[in-house]
Amino acid sequence: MTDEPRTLAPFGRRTVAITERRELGAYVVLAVADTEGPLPRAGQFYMLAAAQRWGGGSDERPFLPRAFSVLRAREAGAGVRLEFMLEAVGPGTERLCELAQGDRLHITGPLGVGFDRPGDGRRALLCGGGVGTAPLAIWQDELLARGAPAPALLGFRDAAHAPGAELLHNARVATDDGSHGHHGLVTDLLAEELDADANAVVYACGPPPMLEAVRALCEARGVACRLALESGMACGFGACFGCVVPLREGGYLRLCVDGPVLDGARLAEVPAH
Amino acid sequence: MTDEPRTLAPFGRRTVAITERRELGAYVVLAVADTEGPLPRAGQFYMLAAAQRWGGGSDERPFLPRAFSVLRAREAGAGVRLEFMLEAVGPGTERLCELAQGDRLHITGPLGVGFDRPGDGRRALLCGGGVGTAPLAIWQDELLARGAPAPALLGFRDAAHAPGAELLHNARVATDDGSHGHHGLVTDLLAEELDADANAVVYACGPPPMLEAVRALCEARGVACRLALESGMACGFGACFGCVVPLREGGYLRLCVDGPVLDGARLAEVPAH
Amino acid sequence: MSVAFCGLRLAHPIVNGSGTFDAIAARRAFGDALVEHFPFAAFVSKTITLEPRQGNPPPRLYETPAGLINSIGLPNKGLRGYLDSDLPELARLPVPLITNVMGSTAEELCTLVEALDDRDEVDALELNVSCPNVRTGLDIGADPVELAAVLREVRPRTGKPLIVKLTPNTADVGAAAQAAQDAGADAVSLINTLRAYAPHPERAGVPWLGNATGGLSGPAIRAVALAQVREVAGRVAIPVVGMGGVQTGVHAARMLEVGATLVAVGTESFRDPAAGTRISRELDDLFAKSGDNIG
Amino acid sequence: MSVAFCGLRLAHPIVNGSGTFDAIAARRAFGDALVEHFPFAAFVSKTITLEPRQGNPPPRLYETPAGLINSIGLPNKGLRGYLDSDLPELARLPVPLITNVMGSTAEELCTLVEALDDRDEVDALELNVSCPNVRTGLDIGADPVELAAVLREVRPRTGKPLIVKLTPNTADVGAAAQAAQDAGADAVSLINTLRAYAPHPERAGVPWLGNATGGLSGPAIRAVALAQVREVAGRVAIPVVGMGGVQTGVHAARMLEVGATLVAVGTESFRDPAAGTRISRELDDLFAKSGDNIG
Ligand SMILES: Cc1cc2nc3c(=O)[nH]c(=O)nc-3n(C[C@H](O)[C@H](O)[C@H](O)COP(=O)(O)OP(=O)(O)OC[C@H]3O[C@@H](n4cnc5c(N)ncnc54)[C@H](O)[C@@H]3O)c2cc1C
Ligand SMILES: Cc1cc2nc3c(=O)[nH]c(=O)nc-3n(C[C@H](O)[C@H](O)[C@H](O)COP(=O)(O)OP(=O)(O)OC[C@H]3O[C@@H](n4cnc5c(N)ncnc54)[C@H](O)[C@@H]3O)c2cc1C
Ligand SMILES: Cc1cc2nc3c(=O)[nH]c(=O)nc-3n(C[C@H](O)[C@H](O)[C@H](O)COP(=O)(O)O)c2cc1C
Ligand SMILES: Cc1cc2nc3c(=O)[nH]c(=O)nc-3n(C[C@H](O)[C@H](O)[C@H](O)COP(=O)(O)O)c2cc1C
Ligand code: FES
Ligand code: FES
Repeated sequence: MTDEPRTLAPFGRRTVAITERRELGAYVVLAVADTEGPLPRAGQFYMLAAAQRWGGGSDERPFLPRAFSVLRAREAGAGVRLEFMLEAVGPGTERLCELAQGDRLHITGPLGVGFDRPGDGRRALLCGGGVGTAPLAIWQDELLARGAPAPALLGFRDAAHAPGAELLHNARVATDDGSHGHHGLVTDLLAEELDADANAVVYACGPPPMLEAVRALCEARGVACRLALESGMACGFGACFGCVVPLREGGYLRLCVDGPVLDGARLAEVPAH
Repeated sequence: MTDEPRTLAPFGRRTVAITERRELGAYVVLAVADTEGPLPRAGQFYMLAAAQRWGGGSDERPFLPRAFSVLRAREAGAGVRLEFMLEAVGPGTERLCELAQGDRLHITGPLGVGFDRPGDGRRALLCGGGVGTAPLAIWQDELLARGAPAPALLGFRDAAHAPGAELLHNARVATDDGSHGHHGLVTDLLAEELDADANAVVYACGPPPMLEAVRALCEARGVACRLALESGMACGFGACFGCVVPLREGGYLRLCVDGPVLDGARLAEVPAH
Repeated sequence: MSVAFCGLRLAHPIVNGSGTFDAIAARRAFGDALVEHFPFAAFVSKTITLEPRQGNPPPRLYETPAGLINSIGLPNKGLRGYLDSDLPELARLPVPLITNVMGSTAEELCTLVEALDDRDEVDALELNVSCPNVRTGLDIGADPVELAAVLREVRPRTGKPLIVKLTPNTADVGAAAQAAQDAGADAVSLINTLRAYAPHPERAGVPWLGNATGGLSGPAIRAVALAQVREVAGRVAIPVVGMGGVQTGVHAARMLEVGATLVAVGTESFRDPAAGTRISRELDDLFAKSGDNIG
Repeated sequence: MSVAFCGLRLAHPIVNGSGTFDAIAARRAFGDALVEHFPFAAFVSKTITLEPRQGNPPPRLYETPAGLINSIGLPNKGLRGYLDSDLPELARLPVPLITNVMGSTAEELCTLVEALDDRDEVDALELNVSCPNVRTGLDIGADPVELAAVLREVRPRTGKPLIVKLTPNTADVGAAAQAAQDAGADAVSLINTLRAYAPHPERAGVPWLGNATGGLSGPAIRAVALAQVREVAGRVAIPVVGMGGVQTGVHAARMLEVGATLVAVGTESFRDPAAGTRISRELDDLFAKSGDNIG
């Protein structure tokens, strides 16, 4: 595939400085100045590690770098400004979330293959939640810049997380606890949207149960979907064979080189981890 | 020995806050508020570790706590204010030196046995250098408070380290590079002092070659000396049998429970590490 | 959460690893508080040999990523010194006493075991079989056949519970455990330290440790310990004392889950002298919180 | 700092550990820069088996203190797939090619070795003998006698250099190395991963890995690797490829100092894809700085 949405990464890891850190409810957004890397495609990711004290957290971790979807990217100064959206869920994200402006990160990327355009006159429908909001933000930027509509549906746990919705334009929000927007699942909103107009490609990213619900809904309605999945990764560039996801046709695929964005039709189910 | 200079430690490690951090040339002085511990004796030490991110430094270390002589101690507020003098020489001391006021430390101590008083009408003569200055400071405080004279001779590498001498009152200083005080070894000064009045007990702490020179000088002149030694320690309370020092009479002694202050006469030589 | 172990009743499942806690020295540092708040449910002595040993020349310690290499070399006062001066002091501890012994021949071990069998203060014996065979240079415990032969001689010499501390430096720790059980061991304990080398941090080609090689312990080896404990617990019916890198109640729970009856804490006590108390409390909290569904 | 190894001349002593770098996938991620700045002085393929394998069910990875447990399960296209589709691509790399193979019987290994012997693209072969013997369940490589028997069958099938990758899960790695040398191996490599267990981080008593157990790599095992490499290098005359937790030029220098001729980098490439280049440069700097007295 020569025209798959994959921008090649410079070989090796490089060290960049954090230029901005801001909090958005429970989330942290880090911006870095990447002077050596290219503009990434929406849906691609980077492997990140703090340049200092990557280790010594709970259970003497982290040790390996962690994968993060690019939230936003633009040319800035001599290079590219990259943004990432983080939630502290363990020793790696905790360390990254405590970093401040001026601290340095090791980054490798952009990696993997991102979102492809809807085509065939279909509209894009963005659906996600939690930190899965990140790849949808850069994708919405690109769609809007092309003049394409890019309605977004986002689900969050509660009021502490709902501010994540500010990262997209005009997102319809659902919260599990009803504190913001629709009280319930984001797939309720997706079903409504597809009821109204099913000639769409759904672009989704979020926790596995949400992605599985999206996949099942799209399958049931014969709607195309592209899912940006997660899995545990050690390397991010196909070296370790650790990040595999089982395919409907049998066998496995390495999410870091053949994903993280997959055609939902290739999966029998979105794996739980 | 019931009247050895050993104050017992509360059992277990406790967590204290750093109340002050200041730099003194190449050294860092940390003060902590120890609300649960007693006043230590001069020459005793504590095992210290940062409560956060103790690990993840160079070579994925530190892991074990590190031993530090108490530099100064006094009752303050509800507990005791302890001061330590640090030089960054590896991953453990680097981490401790980067801590700021408000950061927390795990501490265990006071540990080991400290300096005993000169007795027999002899005067105390303090001699040391580098971070070996620390136990001499608290010892000088105690001697001076008792109205005893406590002249001090200190050796440092260079101008960056010489400010360590400010921790003692009226110290005569020698530097290896001649940038401050006597150009040469602190044992040159010690020989002068003993020439003038040999009815003394020498209290010494410093790098092994300096301590060995002090020991040999005192042995040659039949002057009593008390050496505060260092050795690699894992536990600090006699559990690991790792910190042993060979004795003149044969066999080993655990520096953490039987030292760190030893009668120089017990050693054939101060070990290199 | 009291536990039955080889006929003993322990207040909780946390004990110390042999050679990682000297109750007598700790009392010198911490005073009676050590006895009043003794961190372990039983006290395991360091390894006692027939003759006194001074141990290896220093340096004896080397810090590794999340671990520690030691080459202490089993310093101890020898059997006589232990019986005469240590045992009376250790008997004052508020917990059962397990004495760990090592010998390079079956005869030596028999002498040690018989002498300890005579003493009421001793509640159980642990055999450290990581002693190199003088002929092969390999640990006695590495060869199941040799291990069983030694145990068949030693076993009849005592009626006290006999724990065999297996060596982890072997192809098939399960077979060694099986051999120990077949030869009459009441329990097995593992893992001892992994054979390791510490290069001098500043000088090329020179070993750091006085004895050149040593044994690796701490969190670095926890995953290896869990695999071996799991393997052994799946193989034998006798109780297993699991150890290796345990730092928290969660780690202890993992050891119990893979089949250990007791959990020993070694290196973590160096970081936190009261680690045994903390870990047993954390374990209690886990059980309280989730019943059988440990955190 | 070029190095002679089994008749090959390598630009520097740093190669990759088998299964820890997929040059074909890396080229998809990094493009031609990967080939232009190839980080290793030789490329070692992942383990190839006679038949294709999908590998183990996920999760396949578990992070430990300063280490990684993997249970990848040797996914590969099988011999045919490797010869037909991978080998032509790998031949475009600017460095010699070492193909790593594994078989559960001597016959399987012979078939693999003969097929690779036919191919000019392959400069050397590495035998992964950490494959469990179907009868005993133990690694073939754990028993020196069994290892020698297999090698005596395989050795005559190729004139290319034959490296035996020893298993570290054994009582006496020196004896295994000796057996390999006696049976005609041109070199030995070690250490492979240590057998390890990864508990589920949230659910009690449940294994995390799809395959329950896996192998531990990374800095956590470096001290064990140094001990085994030192032991082996002291025992055999053939060259040794040392690996296990190497992250820096200093670590590589330590491996060379204890007797390795080449140093392989595995897990560190996951943290830094160009680690091989960095480490070989750091090694150069060390040599430049201190002659033989490596930093
Ligand atoms: C392509 C991709 C894109 C991603 N994008 C984002 C993003 O934009 N923002 C964001 O916040 N996150 C993102 N993630 C997820 C992020 O990578 C993880 O949250 C992060 O790796 C967690 O690391 P941690 O150390 O904080 O937590 P961990 O302790 O690693 O825990 C995270 C999960 O890993 C598992 N786990 C627990 N312990 C272990 C262990 N010892 N070894 C292995 N697994 C363990 C458990 O399932 C746990 O819930 C992305 C992941 C991928 C693959
Ligand atoms: C009783 C006592 C009192 C002390 N008081 C003070 C004090 O007041 N102020 C002060 O600054 N320091 C003091 N020290 C010394 C201090 O404990 C050490 O400087 C500290 O432990 C160094 O730790 P690190 O991680 O910074 O360096 P390390 O990396 O531990 O290096 C320090 C030294 O340890 C050795 N070493 C290197 N690598 C390793 C390794 N992997 N494992 C084991 N050893 C290694 C080398 O000899 C090296 O020079 C005292 C020590 C003792 C025993
Ligand atoms: C400093 C030190 C000394 C040890 N001494 C002994 C010993 O005398 N006898 C013994 O059987 N095991 C000894 N061990 C092994 C421990 O009992 C334990 O098996 C090992 O350290 C693994 O546990 P840990 O990771 O919790 O330390 C020693 C370990 C250390 C670190
Ligand atoms: C993810 C992963 C996959 C591996 N696959 C193989 C393999 O296919 N064949 C093999 O011989 N060794 C394999 N190994 C072992 C490595 O080659 C190496 O021996 C080991 O990881 C120790 O080196 P390190 O600590 O630098 O990683 C693998 C290791 C890892 C981490
Ligand atoms: S993360 Fe290593 S192969 Fe995908
Ligand atoms: S430091 Fe452990 S016995 Fe002294």
